[in-house]
Formats: sequence, C-alpha cells, structure tokens
Amino acid sequence: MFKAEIKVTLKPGVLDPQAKAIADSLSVQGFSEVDAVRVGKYIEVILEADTAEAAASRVAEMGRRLLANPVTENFSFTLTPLEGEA
Amino acid sequence: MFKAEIKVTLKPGVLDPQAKAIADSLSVQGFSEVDAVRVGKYIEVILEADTAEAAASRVAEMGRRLLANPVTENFSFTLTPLEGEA
Amino acid sequence: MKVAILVFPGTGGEQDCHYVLTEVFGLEAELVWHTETDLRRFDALILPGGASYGDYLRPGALAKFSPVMGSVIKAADSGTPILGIGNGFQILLEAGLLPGAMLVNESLLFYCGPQKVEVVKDRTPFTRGIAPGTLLDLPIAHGAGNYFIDEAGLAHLEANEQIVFRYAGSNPNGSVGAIAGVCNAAGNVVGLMPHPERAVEALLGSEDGQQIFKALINYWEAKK
Amino acid sequence: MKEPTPQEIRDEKIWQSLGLTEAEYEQICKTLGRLPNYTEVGMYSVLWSEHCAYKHTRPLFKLFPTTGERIIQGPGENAGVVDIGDGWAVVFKIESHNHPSAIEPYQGAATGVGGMLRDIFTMGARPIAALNSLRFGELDDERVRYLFKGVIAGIAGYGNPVGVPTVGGEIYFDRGYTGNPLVNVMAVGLVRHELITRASASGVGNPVMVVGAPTGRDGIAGASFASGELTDDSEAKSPTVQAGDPFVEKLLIEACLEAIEAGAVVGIQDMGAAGLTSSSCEMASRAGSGIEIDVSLVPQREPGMTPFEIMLSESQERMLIVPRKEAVERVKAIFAKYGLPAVVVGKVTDDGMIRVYNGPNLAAEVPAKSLSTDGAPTYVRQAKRPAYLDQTQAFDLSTIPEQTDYTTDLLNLLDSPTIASKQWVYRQFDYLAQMNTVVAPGDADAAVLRIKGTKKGIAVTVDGNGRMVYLDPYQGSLGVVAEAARNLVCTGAEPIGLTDGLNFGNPEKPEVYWQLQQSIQGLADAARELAIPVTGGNASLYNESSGQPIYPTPIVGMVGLIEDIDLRMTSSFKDTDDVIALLGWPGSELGGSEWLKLKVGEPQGKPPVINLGREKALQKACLAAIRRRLIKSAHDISEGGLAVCIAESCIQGNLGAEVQLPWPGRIDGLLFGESAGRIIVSVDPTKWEELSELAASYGVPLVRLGRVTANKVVFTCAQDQQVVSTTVASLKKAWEQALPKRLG
Ligand SMILES: Nc1ncnc2c1ncn2[C@@H]1O[C@H](COP(=O)(O)OP(=O)(O)O)[C@@H](O)[C@H]1O
Ligand SMILES: [Mg+2]
Repeated sequence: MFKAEIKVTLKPGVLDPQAKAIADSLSVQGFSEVDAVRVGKYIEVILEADTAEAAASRVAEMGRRLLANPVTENFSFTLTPLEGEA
Repeated sequence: MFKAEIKVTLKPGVLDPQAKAIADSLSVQGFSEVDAVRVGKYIEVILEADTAEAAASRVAEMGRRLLANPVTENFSFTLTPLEGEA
Repeated sequence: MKVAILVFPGTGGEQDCHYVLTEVFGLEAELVWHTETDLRRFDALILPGGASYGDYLRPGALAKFSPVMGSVIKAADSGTPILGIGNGFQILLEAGLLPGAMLVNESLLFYCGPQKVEVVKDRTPFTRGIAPGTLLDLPIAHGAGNYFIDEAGLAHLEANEQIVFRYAGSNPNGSVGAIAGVCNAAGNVVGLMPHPERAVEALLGSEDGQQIFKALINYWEAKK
Repeated sequence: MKEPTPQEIRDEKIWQSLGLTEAEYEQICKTLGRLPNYTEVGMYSVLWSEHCAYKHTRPLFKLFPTTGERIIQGPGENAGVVDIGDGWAVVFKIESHNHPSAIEPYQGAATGVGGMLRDIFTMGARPIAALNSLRFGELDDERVRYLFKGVIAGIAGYGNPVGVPTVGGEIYFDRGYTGNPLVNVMAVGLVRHELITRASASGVGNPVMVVGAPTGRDGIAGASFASGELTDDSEAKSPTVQAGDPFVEKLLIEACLEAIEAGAVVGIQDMGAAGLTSSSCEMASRAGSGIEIDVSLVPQREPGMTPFEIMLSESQERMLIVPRKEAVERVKAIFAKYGLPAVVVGKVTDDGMIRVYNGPNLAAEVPAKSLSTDGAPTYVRQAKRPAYLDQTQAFDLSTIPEQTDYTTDLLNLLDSPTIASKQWVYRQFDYLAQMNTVVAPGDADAAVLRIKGTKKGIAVTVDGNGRMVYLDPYQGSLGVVAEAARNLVCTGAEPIGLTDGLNFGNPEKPEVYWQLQQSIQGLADAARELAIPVTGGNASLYNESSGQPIYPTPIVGMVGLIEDIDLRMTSSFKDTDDVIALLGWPGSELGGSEWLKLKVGEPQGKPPVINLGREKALQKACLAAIRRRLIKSAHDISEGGLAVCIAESCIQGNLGAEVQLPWPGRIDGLLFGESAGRIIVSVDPTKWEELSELAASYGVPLVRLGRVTANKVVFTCAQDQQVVSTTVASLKKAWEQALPKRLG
C-alpha cells in the first residue's frame, strides 16, 4: 500500500484569479510579508502496488489521464509506503 | 524568504463527494488498485520571515484565519527556506 | 434528420434541447444515456449543458470516460455535426475533440445573464448562413467558462479559422481573446459556452438562438 | 463505544443532554410501559424537538385557513399542492436552514436547498424553481460578509448543478440578525394530478427501501447528541456539519420521478431532519401502519455505526420508499441506472409499531403515533407584550427636522444594501435553467414562469419585513401577507396559495411567545381576508444570539396563477410621456421605514396600518387593469416608499420621471413612507380615461403624479418646490454599485 500525495497546479502563464484573491485578502488582513501565492489541488490516493516504482508509474498515468488537464495544469507527487496495512 | 506548501483537507467524516466521483472514475478506467481518494486544496505561499519559527507561526495564523475553514477543514504545511532571494 | 442528445449522469440541459428540437423545430430527437455505445443511427449529436458528474474535479473531466465517448469520437472523425453547449463544450475540450481548456471565471463567481455574442465563422454546420459579424443575444450561465489556450495555440486557432464565436460588448469570464466558441480543424465539431437553446422564443427574451438550429437544418438539407 | 443502559439513562438524566424535559421523559416511559433504551430516547429526542414536532407552533397553526377550491393538499404532507387547471398542479413549500448556515454558511445553505427540493419531488413533482429569503447583519461587519458570500455561494453551488433555476428571493440587512442569520428556501414543483404521491407507508407486507446516498455520521453529533461518555471514541467526534452532494441529488430526482412515473411507488418520503427515524415514523403514522427495519442493511458510509447513529443520521440525499411488492426489482433497476443504491431494509406491518433491528437484535420498539407530530407534546406558553413596544411606539417624528432637499436621502436609500439591486446575488444563480423564466429576477416584484404546453404562467415570491413585525407583530404580519399578494398581482397573477416560514426567538420567553401568537394571528387573518389558503409552512424558533432574539420574522412564500401568459406585467417604465400614477390610497407612514433607519438606526414608530378591505380592492383593480392592457408597468410601494419605487421603475426602464406630489404634509413621509396598499403604475395617456373608470368601479383611488421622461428624475412638492432633482444615471449608479462596492 502506498499513499500518493499529488499536487496539481496551474502552469506558469495561466492566470490564477484564485491565488490573486487569496493574496489580496491576506494583505488586507495584514499579512504584508506575503510575496506570492499559488493555488492548486491536493489529491491523496491510497493504492496497492508491489513496488514503489510500480506505484509511481500508475500514479503518473492517473495524473496524465485524469487528474490534471495537460493544457493548463502540471502535476507532481510524492509516494509514501504505508506499513502493515496491505 | 520561505516557501510554505499548505495542504487543506476535509476533516474526517465530512462528506467528500468529489473524491468519491474521482475514485469511481478511476476504477471505471481500470485503476482497480485504488483504495481511497481524498481531495483538498494546495496553496503555496512565499513569504519573508527572519526565522523558520517566525514563518511557521505566521503561516499557521494564515491557515486559521483565512486559508482553511475551521468548521470543515484541516490544514498542514511544510516550510522550505529559499536561498539567496531575500 | 435524427439528432442524439447525449445525457451523462448530472447533465441538466437535455430536456431543454429536446424541447427545442422537437417542439420548436419539429425535428426527430432522442435522449441517449451515456452507456450507449453505438451512435451510427444519428445524423447529428448534441452534448447539452448542465453539470455532468457534478462538475467534480474539472467540468467535463469525468464525462470524457463515459462509454458513449468512444462513439462520439468516431462520429467526430466521420464528419458528423456535433454541438457542445456549456458543459457539453467542456466535455469536448476535456476529451480533446476541441482545442484549449476551461478555467473558472476570472471573477471566481458563477455568472448568469444575457450576453451579446458575435458569430466569427460561418463555415460550420451550426453557423452556416449566418454572416460573420452578426451579433446574437444568447444567455450564458456558467462558473467555468474562462477559455484558455496558450499563445501558440491561439495563433494556430486564428490561422486555421477555428474561432466560431466571441463575446461582444463585454468579456464575462476572462476568456482568451473573448472566445465564446471554437470548432475542430474539420469544422464539424463546435463547442460554445452561451446557450442558443435558451434563446428560441420571444417569450423568454430572445429568438436569436434559432439561427444556430436553422443553420444545422440548412446544412442537412444542402447535404441531402 | 458503550451506550448507557436504560437504567443509567434514567439515573444520570441522560435524556436531558439529548434535549428532553423530565415531563417528556416520563411521558415516554408511560407510553412504552418501561424504561426506553438509548436508541429509543434518541429517536424521541429528535422527533420531539421543536424543529420536527412544532411543539410551540402547532396549537397556533389551527388559526390558518387551509381550504379552497384549488387546494389538493393542504398542510400535513411534505409540501402543499394547488390545482392550476389543465391537469397540472403546483407543489411548493418553504423551509429554514438558519442554524446550520450560521455555523457553515456554504454547506448550511446548500443542504437547505437540497432538503427543500426533496420535499418537492417526494410529492412526485419536478422541481421547477427555487427562491430564498435571507437575513443578515450589516455588511460593514467582516463575519457578516463571510456569511453572506458563503450563503449565496452555497445556494448557487447546489441549485445550479441540480438544474433548478433560482428565480427570486429577498434579502434584508439589519443588526438584529448579526449573530443569527436567516436562510429560508422555497421550492416550487410541477406535477400532473395523477402522479401526485404521498408519504404514506400503506399495504401491509410491502417492502421498505432506503435509496440514495449511503448513511454517515452527519449531523448526529449535534445539539441532540452531546453525551460526554460517548466521545472517547475518536470517530464519535465527527463534526455536526452536513455536507451536500448536488450530483447525487440530481440523480435522485431523476430516479425517484422515474420510479413514480413507472407506477412502482406506494409511498415515498425524504429523509430530512432526524433522517430514518422521522421518515419511517411519519410514513407509518400517516398510514396508520407500522414499519420494521433492519439498520444493518442500510448502506453505510462509515464503519461501525450503531443503530442510534443510523436512525439519527442526517446524511443528505436519501429517501425512504415503499414500493409495491412486485415492483422492488423495477425500483432497483431504475436506481441502478443512476448508480444509486436502493436496498430493501424492512417492511410495512399492521401493528402501528416502529421496530428497529440490528441484524437479529431488536434495537428499538416504539409506537409510530407516539413518536409522530401528533404524539408529541405541545406547549402553550405564557404570553407577554414586550416592554420595548412602549418606547418604539412613542417615537415622535417631529424630533427629526424637515429638509428642503431629499436628493441625497434618495441616493442613500438606493445605496442601502436592503434596497439596492440584488444583481450581484442573482447573477450567481442559473435563473434560466429549464427554459420557463419569463420574468427574471430584477424585472418585477415577483418571478414569472410559463407552464410549457399551456397558455398559463405562475408567479412566485417570498416576502417578510421583520422590522415591521418587530414594531407590531400583528399589523406587521398582516403587511407581510398583503405585500406578497401585491407583489404577485403586480405581475398579473392571482394569488392561489401561501406557505409560511416562522423565524422567531426562544418561545419560552413570554415576550417572544407573544410575538409568535400575534404574528400567526396576523398571517391567518390576512390569508383569510384575501382568500389565499395556507398549504404548509415551517417554524424555526430559538433564533437568538447572546440572549437577544432576532426580529420576529415570519416569511411568506406565495404562488399566483396567470391564465394567459401574454397578460403579464413588469415594473420598469416603458416609454416617455406615459402617465405615472398611484393606484391605491395615499399614505405617508414612516414607522419602521428604511428612511427612518437611515436617520435613527434602531427601528422606531408604528408600522403602517393594514386595511385588508382596501388591499383586496386594490389588488382586484390592478389585476383587472393588467388583464385589460390598460397599464404598462406596475410596481408595489414597499421599502423606501414612493420615491424608491418610482426610482426603481426608472432605473429598470432607463428612463426619467417628473413627479408632482399633490398631497400636503411632511415631504419625507410622502417620499419615503412605507404605507401599504399602494402600487405605482405607468399608463399610455390614451388609456388614462379608461383606467380611471376602471379604478373608480373598484372604489380605488387613482392619482396622477406625473410623467415618464428621458433621463431627469424630479420630484416637486405641493408648494411647487423641487425636493428631489437628479438623473436616472445617478440613481442607477447608487443602486447597482451598493453591493459590489461593499463586497470587494
Ligand atoms: N436572494 C435572492 N435570490 C434571487 N433573487 C433575488 C434575491 N434577492 C432579491 N432577488 C430579486 O431581486 C429583485 C428585487 O428584490 P427586492 O428588492 O426584494 O424586490 P421588491 O422590493 O421589488 O419586491 C427581485 O426580482 C427579487 O426576486
Ligand atoms: Mg421587497
């Protein structure tokens, strides 16, 4: 069993009004030290796989096929083995 | 300068219909090894702070006040110092 | 002419389209559930608006894996006229049948209201006979109608004349180039965010949407 | 996790933490002839809660007129049903979701919409419209802005994807609601007579099915839960907030309507508050039958749920169906098409008992009738006229100096969020879905929908001015009904039924109970006098924050019928040189007005006196004028008075007005007074004579005030002095920018 923590973020060059809205309200709230904000999706997938490589290749495929839109989004992930739960 | 990578996720027990729809779709597409899916937000904040502790305390406050809805969401984050950009 | 109106779980606009095709234009139309895998008996396809799969993940993203999509792709390749309206447009984008992608509206808010839409291209089955530059009153209602394509893609779209509709007067959602609708390279697959089917009766405020359906009928008559 | 034993429940008074009183607990013991177990106490506690049992309001409901020629279903079912002819009926109801929205505005409002829609399609009707009635504190408060945005987003986030147009509503902002916002939702459905379905579990031996979303722990850690002993299990700490899934709701609508159309359904009931407990008990007690269910068969979202939790869960998007015995497979097939579980969990019995099994073990056994609304205790409390009324009613207008120019006051009123354009709000709602919206939000005093396949239309509205009710609960409530009816009439519709939403403070306080009594009496008297039957409603009590009750806020949702959709009316001025006139009785009462709020803040004075006889005549006259095509616009005078009313007609038509006030008296009252029974109309000069005759034949005054112009807006008083002078563009700017500029 592995836990994949997947980040889906907008590609550079794609306008991100949500990030702007958050940055604006942070600054209104007095968080003036904030320099930049980006917003994306966080998707956690628990999956069974024999090896970390196998898990990684399946998660990459999920990302390509479904979780991210290649026109506007990038994705990256980290894998953690889950002990004793298989 | 620090980069905070913030994960905002639904509290356990709060219905996550989006995750269910994604899990169903993955399984229809043949990703039968998927056991569970959770969906949340990923927010990246670049901020200035003198120390990692100071940065952490500010990011925690942003989370409490703005980035997460305390009634339904949890948040957690990791901090990375950004070299030579201050 | 027999038209298929595709219904995905969560689709909401199928009855509107069915009403317009059958009651207003007297055409033959059938609601087709997304598990259907053979669309060869239809002369045109409509993917209506709504929120297929609850718009979860991204609007249209989950619908592209519905069983019916294989035959939609076949129909597209064989030149069948296909129209995606609102969520139907989003599905065609996600499925790669149309270029580009949708983002949430720049305002981050759902937007419903009347809108002026300019017809840019008349060489599609759904705009045939509408002079380019014609302004139509077509309502919009969407939360993610902010059309995006990168600069190279946009240049390509323009060079190939694949922009079919643009918002006129104001850009309600932040779309690149105020693009409201595009077609594929062959021109038989068209997607647009505005709702022509909601603008076919004076009682509801505009009849301009009729032109889109009449164009399809003309196209069909000419082809016969 | 260990549940307390019956003995412990009694000795440690655990019933108390579940919200039952000692007398109620004793009544349960007596009914059962033994001590109730934990699941049973839980079931009683939720069904006997104010929300489910209407303990304080039920005795007062008797005052409502509930019969009429068109009434197919009055109070007592999930929603009222009114005949509109041609074999069609309209189904409608209003419901509050105040407390959930105060905690989590998005989900609170979203699940409010979802629950309301289920009440409609459980009657066999397709939901065709939703409306909302909202109350918030003032927008200068950050928390209020958060609540407001969240509620609007929640309504949109649920209503839009389910494909039901949100076509109307009303919003007031007032300090009185700061800590306790109100979120009332109204839904309207359309059904063929033969498909009307009721929530009744008849036919002994018929199966009982649970359909829709799996059951989770949503809502059970709420007010009626709260037991210290149970929470050492971390799972039990799950939050009380219910979240909605509009996607599943959409599928549920289609599947339920398909099953009903297939003739497979004997009875069907949504699982609202108190979930499985209330749905099974209500269905059985309506039919005089019993129900036996095995909770272990109920599809569950989380592992390890107890019978208590399953019976009390408020998970959304679920229904209880009693199908015909032979139709079980058919029902399963229909739900399978939509990917929804549909599971037989029990059967209808003949002994009047609700029997809950957990596998082989009997978990609860109680008489359905005793649990139901009829079995619940009712309370008539002590009533006392609140002392504040002496102070507010003694208000002396002469303490406010008169002015020579009121242009700024008019602009300020248009800029006040309660009066301002609500476009920022309704633009977020897909008000065009289903292609029936003939008069859209912002175009008239009510929304108008056509009925496809007929010449007909219906108009729908919600109204309720809490400030007026606060200043005089009886008069104020008369005014609420009168205004709702007037709003319908201004679109050309004849009112045919009403549903009420009673939002009040803690009824155990004598002052609040007095408000409740007076208000219901007022609603009932007005409904009877205007011949508009009450088909159902909802009560939300205990709306308080920091011990302060909200303004007593009865809300009325009303439906009207337009026989010929071509004869409908909107409120915008149409052409220059049309005559602007007042249809109705002149008035200048400033008590409770928005203008007074501008000047003194707190609500002061006495609300306008309502004359129901005049109101009736006025509404008849207005309808007749519309049907004979004598007028080009109609707009009722409400918040902001005559000046705001005319300003709105100007803004909507993008035209000006030249108005001469022919009456003596204080100018502020003439301009901004909110006296009822008044409609501003515009008339083609060639129709003036005919309109005058018509008004006279109904005994209703018609006073010529001026004319429609291109862009200047000028009001002149009887002494020929200009008291307002501006342009439609300035008015428009103030009115349209008020919400966007405050919301950033
Ligand atoms: N919460 C809301 N949802 C949808 N429409 C709304 C809402 N609030 C107001 N509206 C619409 O905005 C218009 C103006 O509302 P309001 O000022 O209350 O009307 P009036 O005072 O003329 O009765 C109406 O068409 C109303 O239905
Ligand atoms: Mg009003």
